Amino acid sequence: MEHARLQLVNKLFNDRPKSYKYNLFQMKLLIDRLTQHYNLTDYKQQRHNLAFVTVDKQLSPDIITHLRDYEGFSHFVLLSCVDWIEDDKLQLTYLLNQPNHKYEIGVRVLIDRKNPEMVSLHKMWKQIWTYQRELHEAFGIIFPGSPRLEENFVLEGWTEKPHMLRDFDTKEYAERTYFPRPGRTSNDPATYMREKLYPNQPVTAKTNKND
Amino acid sequence: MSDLNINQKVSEMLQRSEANAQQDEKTFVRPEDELREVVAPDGSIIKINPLYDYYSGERPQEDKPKNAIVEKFLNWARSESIWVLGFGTGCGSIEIPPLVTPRYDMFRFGVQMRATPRQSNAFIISGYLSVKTLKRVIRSYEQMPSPKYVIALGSCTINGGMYYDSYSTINRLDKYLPVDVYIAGCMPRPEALLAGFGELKRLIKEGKGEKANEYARNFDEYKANQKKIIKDWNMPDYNW
Amino acid sequence: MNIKDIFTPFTVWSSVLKDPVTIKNPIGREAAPRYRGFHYNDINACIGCGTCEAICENQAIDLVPVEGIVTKSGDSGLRPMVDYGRCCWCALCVDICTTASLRLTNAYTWVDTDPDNFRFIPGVDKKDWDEVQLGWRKPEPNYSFYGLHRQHMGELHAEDRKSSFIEFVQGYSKEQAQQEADRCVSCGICVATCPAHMGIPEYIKAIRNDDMEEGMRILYETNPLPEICGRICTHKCEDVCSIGHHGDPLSIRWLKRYIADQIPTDVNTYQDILGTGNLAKNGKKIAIVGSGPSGLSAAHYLALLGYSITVFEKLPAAGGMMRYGIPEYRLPYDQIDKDINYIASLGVEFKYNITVGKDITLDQLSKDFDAVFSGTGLHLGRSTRIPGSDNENVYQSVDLLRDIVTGKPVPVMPKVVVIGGGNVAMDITRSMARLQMEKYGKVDVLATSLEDEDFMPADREEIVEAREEGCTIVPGYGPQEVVLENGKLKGLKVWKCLSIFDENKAFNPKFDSAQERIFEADMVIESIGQGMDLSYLTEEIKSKIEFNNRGRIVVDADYQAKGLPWLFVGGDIIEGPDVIHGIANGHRAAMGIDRFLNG
Amino acid sequence: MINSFLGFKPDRSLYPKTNAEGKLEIDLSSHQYTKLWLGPNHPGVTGNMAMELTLNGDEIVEGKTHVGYLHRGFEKLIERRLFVQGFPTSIRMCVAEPDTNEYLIAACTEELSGYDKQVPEMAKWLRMLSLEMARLQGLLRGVPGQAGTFSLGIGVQWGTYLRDLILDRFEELTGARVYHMYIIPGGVRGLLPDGFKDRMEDNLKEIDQFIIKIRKLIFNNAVFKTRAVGLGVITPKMVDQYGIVGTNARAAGVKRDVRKDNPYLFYDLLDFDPPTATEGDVYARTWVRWQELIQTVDLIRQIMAKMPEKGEIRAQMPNVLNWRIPQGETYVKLESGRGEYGLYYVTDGSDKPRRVNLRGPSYTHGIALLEDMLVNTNIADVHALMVSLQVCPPEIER
Amino acid sequence: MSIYYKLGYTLLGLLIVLNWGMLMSAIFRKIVARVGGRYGIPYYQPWIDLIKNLGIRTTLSHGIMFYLGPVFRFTGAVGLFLFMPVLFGNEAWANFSFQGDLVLILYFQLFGMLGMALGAGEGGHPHSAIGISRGLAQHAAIELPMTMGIIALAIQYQTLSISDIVAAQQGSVLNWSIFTNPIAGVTILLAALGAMGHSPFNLVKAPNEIPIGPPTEYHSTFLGILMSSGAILHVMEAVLFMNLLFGGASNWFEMILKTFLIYFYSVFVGVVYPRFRIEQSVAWFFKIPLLLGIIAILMYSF
Repeated sequence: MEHARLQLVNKLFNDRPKSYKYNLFQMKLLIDRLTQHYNLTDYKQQRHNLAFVTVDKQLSPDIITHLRDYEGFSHFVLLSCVDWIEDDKLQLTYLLNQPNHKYEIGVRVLIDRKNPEMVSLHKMWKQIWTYQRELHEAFGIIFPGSPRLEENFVLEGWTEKPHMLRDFDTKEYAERTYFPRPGRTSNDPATYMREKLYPNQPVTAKTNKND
Repeated sequence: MSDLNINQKVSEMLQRSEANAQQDEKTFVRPEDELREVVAPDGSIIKINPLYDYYSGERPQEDKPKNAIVEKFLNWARSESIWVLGFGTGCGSIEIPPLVTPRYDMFRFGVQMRATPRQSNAFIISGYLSVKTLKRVIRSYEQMPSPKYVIALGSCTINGGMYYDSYSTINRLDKYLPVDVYIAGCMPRPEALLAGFGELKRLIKEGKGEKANEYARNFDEYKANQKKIIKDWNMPDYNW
Repeated sequence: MNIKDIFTPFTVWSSVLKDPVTIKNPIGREAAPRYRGFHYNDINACIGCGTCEAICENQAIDLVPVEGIVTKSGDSGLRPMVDYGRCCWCALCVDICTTASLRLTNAYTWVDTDPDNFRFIPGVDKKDWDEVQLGWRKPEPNYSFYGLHRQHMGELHAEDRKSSFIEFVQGYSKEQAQQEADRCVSCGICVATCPAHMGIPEYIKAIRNDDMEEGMRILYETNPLPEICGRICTHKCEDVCSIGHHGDPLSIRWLKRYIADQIPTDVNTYQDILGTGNLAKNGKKIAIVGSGPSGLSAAHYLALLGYSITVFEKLPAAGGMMRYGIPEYRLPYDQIDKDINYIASLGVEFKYNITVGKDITLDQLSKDFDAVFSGTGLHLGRSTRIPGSDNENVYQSVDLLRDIVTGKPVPVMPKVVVIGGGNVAMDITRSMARLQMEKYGKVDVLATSLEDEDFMPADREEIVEAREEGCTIVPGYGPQEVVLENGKLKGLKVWKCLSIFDENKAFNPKFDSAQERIFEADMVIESIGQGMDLSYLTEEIKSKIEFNNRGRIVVDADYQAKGLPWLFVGGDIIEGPDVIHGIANGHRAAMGIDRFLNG
Repeated sequence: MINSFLGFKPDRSLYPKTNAEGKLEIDLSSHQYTKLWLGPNHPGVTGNMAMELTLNGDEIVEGKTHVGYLHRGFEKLIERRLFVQGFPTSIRMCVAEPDTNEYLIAACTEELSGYDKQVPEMAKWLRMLSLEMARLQGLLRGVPGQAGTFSLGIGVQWGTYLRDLILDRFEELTGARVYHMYIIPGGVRGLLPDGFKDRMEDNLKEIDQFIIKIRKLIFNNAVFKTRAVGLGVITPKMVDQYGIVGTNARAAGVKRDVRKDNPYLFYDLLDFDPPTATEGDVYARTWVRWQELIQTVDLIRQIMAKMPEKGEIRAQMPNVLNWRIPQGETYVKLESGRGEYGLYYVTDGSDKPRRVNLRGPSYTHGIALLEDMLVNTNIADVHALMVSLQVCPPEIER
Repeated sequence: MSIYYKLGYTLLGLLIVLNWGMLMSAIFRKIVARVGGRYGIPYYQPWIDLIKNLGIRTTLSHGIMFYLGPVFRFTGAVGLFLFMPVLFGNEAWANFSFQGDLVLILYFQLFGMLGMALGAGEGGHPHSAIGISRGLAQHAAIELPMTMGIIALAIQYQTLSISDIVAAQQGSVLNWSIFTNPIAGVTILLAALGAMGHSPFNLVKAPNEIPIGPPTEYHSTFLGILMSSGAILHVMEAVLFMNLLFGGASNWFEMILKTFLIYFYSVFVGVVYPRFRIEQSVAWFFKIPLLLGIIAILMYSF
């Protein structure tokens, strides 16, 4: 029993590298081909079957169309957005899957956070308008021409700023709106112990008054 | 119909909608709920105000129990025949199917599921309520005939549960609806739910299942709370 | 559509004759043994550390005071209160519970009509499931949310270290320090236990963030002697460390040392980091008697507040017991200098070789200065006063240790017996071992203490390391007589000690004379505690201030002597003896002086 | 059927015209159309979702799905929680198979922090066991549930009972019935209890009998065939157009299974071949799921036979309260009962994630695909369609 | 027998039928529960439900027809009872049956449905409207083959009186119409599947699609009336088929047994099949039972 199990595990670790290498090789070829045509930055091989690249906003529809039509990335997995509030950017991630070689590529597009607008790809895949509708509600990104963009997606009568932006504080909003049950107080063990054990001592240290 | 009449109607409609707008500035009305005129097959024009034409305009009234002995008998019947509205409002509703299937079989205890609020007596709020659902829950609850009971499942209904800081879910159910029984758990097991039904039966038999009257009594307070968080209150106040 | 499709479905009717599979009495059916039901807390084991509160993603747990549970060292007196309007029964609180007191029973039925009832203190508020034993418990050690094992600190091998006075503990590398710091759960139980209330979780966090300058600033908020403290502190914090209940306590002392070690030995760097480059003076003058930890601490904080400080030290260098009482292998002199140089760089004036009471009187100081802080410490050895203890070969450990530092010739004999089980006894034991090694090439030192091994006041690792270095430690014996033969010291007669304290908790040891042993020795060193030398106080001063029944000066919370407003007293003569109490006293006295002078 | 039987062509004269933009011109006041809301208060709709239907007679001319009734803002909430705190929160994203969420959070955090190689072998087997058990309990509801949408309730009764037995096993293994919170970053939270395998085997034997019974009841049922065959056809061409995954794609003849394509855990050590069909209608989807039920039972047996008796269950990880993950992003996916289920995870070097985005199969199945499939179907078939696509609303709105 | 006695017997009979109907529905719900492996409701549950519904405090109406709907339905059920001989050979239990009551009975079957249609339409709920339109369509499809079968029997026995048809079947089991005229019998039995309101022909009340069809808006006392009229209807429809095909009943025990078995037949089928869509069920009725009905009529017409 134990022996058989060990054999299985050995088989796993002997066989797996083959597919790893195959995938890695295919991805390397792909990136080589892409770099001939387009300017890719921040290329990162996250896993043997997953890589991320950053592309220019203007070029991104071209690249995604190219990937779909010539590289076989026919399965659209995900459109997501990350708020890099420190850099004042929104990162759109288009994740595409190549069903034959079984690997994925994430195309990152950085757009301006103050004026978030992106070309709508709803004609390329039939489900994209859903993502775009959600991102419009959650991040306030405008996709001109995307169907039903202005319709409510998950929220109703929302009057605050888009809820997934980093500077929307959900806890503060919840406390302001939904009144948590009152009567709860907690104590920090360190301060509480000091107050109990040394009631007369000054709590904080004083430093130079001139500072 | 002359132009004068139409102008008059339009100005009336405008006045009405302005009056509505002044009542509550936050109210916004969906296109299909707006005042409109419909041409009937015979050519006459029918004026429709969907929000006020389709619903009753009466405040809810308290239905006080009248004859003590009769009421006691009826309470017994009510406790032994609890019809639950089949409205899965949250994740706790995943534990309802085990209850109506062989393992737990709540039919034995006189508890049955019902598809329409008009025929239901008990409302299971199965956990968290997003504001969007709360709006529907209020309507369903108000459509239920009195006496009616609310069973609240899990932490989320008591104090927000794990969604205490969510912008989308309410924290305390008792602010918006009167709750009869709370069951602790996230989510409560079917056994705990059955125990909750047991407790509800006991309450009804003791004549304490009168939360529907409490709702009617404190109607203004509940409505104020509900309106505070439901931003697009595009429904009438009374849904009976 | 074929005919089979019409008739096959009717086979389901075969189940109509079978018994239903329904559970007959579902209400209250017992859940699985590992089920995560309602909380129970063993309140006697709980220390109120609050890690459950920290890990709870729902903020379902509050720490609240509980009647009948007193706050004491290592127990905050708080207990978790659970809000079942928040809980999601994930049991992360159980998995991380440092004392394994919190658990979930497998009870799960709680129906109530009042939503406010779902808030309770497990273990305190009586619930039906308190007696239930099954349920989710803290898993076994190979699954832990924090590192259970302490990072081992590199140190010299016993054979190497016993032959010299070089510091044998090597300090943490960056990886080690960060991994050790990672184990901290930031509960803060240690903070109140530390006499100086150092911001321990904060500076450990600074290590995790690899921000040594921030760490340094946190250290200096409460402790101006981090290098020294990082080496020789008695680390009461580690004794109460919450993760020490299951696993090794955090090496808080070594982490403190790590921070201090990372900053270069350069007062300018220190001043840059701490922002003390140019301190404004307020023109008031303070005299500080004694440059021990309390004196230095007071000097530091007063200097920060702009006072002009003069420190009077009767010995040729500053540091007090830190320099003259602790052997170099534990606390190298350059590290003492590092801390003291920085304090000196703040404008503190040190006057060495001036004995207050002899070279200058306290009254004079009170006239020359606005206030006086006295931290003169315990520098008098205490004798056992057993027969023969007046022999010339019976020494006091304090004197010997001081002589080792000042470079005076120290008598070293082939067989040494040390009386005492405290840290000082271990210091002299191990110092003598090194001196013997130097002189004779072998170690023969024996230390004996009244207390049993488990109750010896010395730090655990001191005892272990002393043994590693070849010293013999015989706990549980009380010295009765120094055996003399022709006036020459032959050995020490001891009896087995049965109990140390009597019913009234007063010191009154009882011995069993039947279990008698004689330790052969050429030299006996007494190390049973030290006494204070208050001879510098004139009778006039003594009449104004008050003494308590242990002979210590009575002070208020600001360490201001009762009856003499200008005199502040701190250090070992008030509390201790250890370095961290001294530092704390000095700090608080400094604040007191500031309040006294500036209102 | 009546039309084909009597030889009539459907009368499309009353149908709305499409305008130049390809949208339907529906004038509600023309008395030709009815607006009907199915849900959210509707016992037939799985989860809590609404469908806004425009009807012409019994036939739907336009369908819109409305989600958000179960929206809790998980993705926002997880951004406020430590990595370890994220896992009890995240698993509630989908109540049908919560273990998949646990695994995804664990796998993402492990991969980004570099601990994925250190997860002990035993933990991986146990993860696989709990994932397959989750798939099994989902299928036990899903397969008879499809007949339940046509009001064949007996199969649902049996299936839910057997699912309850699996939940009992879950309870033993993980300590909870539905939200197991078992797969934790670094490993799992407990070993198999004593005698677990025997009890599991007993349950599996019962499920074996159930599988045969359900074939006789559902797949050899004349009325079920009448209803399900030819309903809601997915063609292979639609699979990529709509991003269809899982059993829905496999029933259309497109063999995609993450367990085979990108093996995770030890799935490449198991002997299985995902079932497929070619018709792509409701019947084929149910049939594929039924075969998957057989396969899952077999997989659980294989896992229990191949897993070691005991071992370490969790890697030594950093203190959960201080755990920081360097900046990075990843997408981890697995094959849930409903199809490819993935998590896009972005970290920024702090102790909390920067962005978490769940890509559930229902996101495309439940909105874009369902809305297009609703057109020209009968209202009686609406929620049969919805169930056959395995739409789980909480995973759409999260 | 004086009219007063007659009225007394009728009221008593109505009470028996009502209670038997409620008990029968409880028994069948328990049997179905057993197939699913559970216990199901207690036997007394329908009575408690009825009392509960009568004790509901809120009664709100959507208009006069909303009131009248349940009343019509109840009238239909009572009418079925009034003109149906429940027991054969007993004047007291023959109720008000007369020559030609067969036609009236067929009319009363439709009467309840029409009442519901009016009431449900007034209720204003789209589910009611959809349900009732489906119900009427399906009812028409059921009525056609059933009428064919009944006409075939009427032609066979040359009478429109139920009592006469029952009388003609006495003597031996083999005299029952189901054996003497099997094609008409099968036609009626297949149509009965639809009339009894079980799967696969219960799309009208489908809780999964249009919860729960016509009675969606009905509550409290209205629902109580609907429940009791449903109980009576179920028994009386079984009694009709018993009288037409299975030789009637000569005592209460026989009647209970036969109605139980007839009702069991529809449940037996209903448990194992899902439901048809409305156009599928209409097509089905127009296909098999209608053809059989035509054959049955043709057989006796020539």
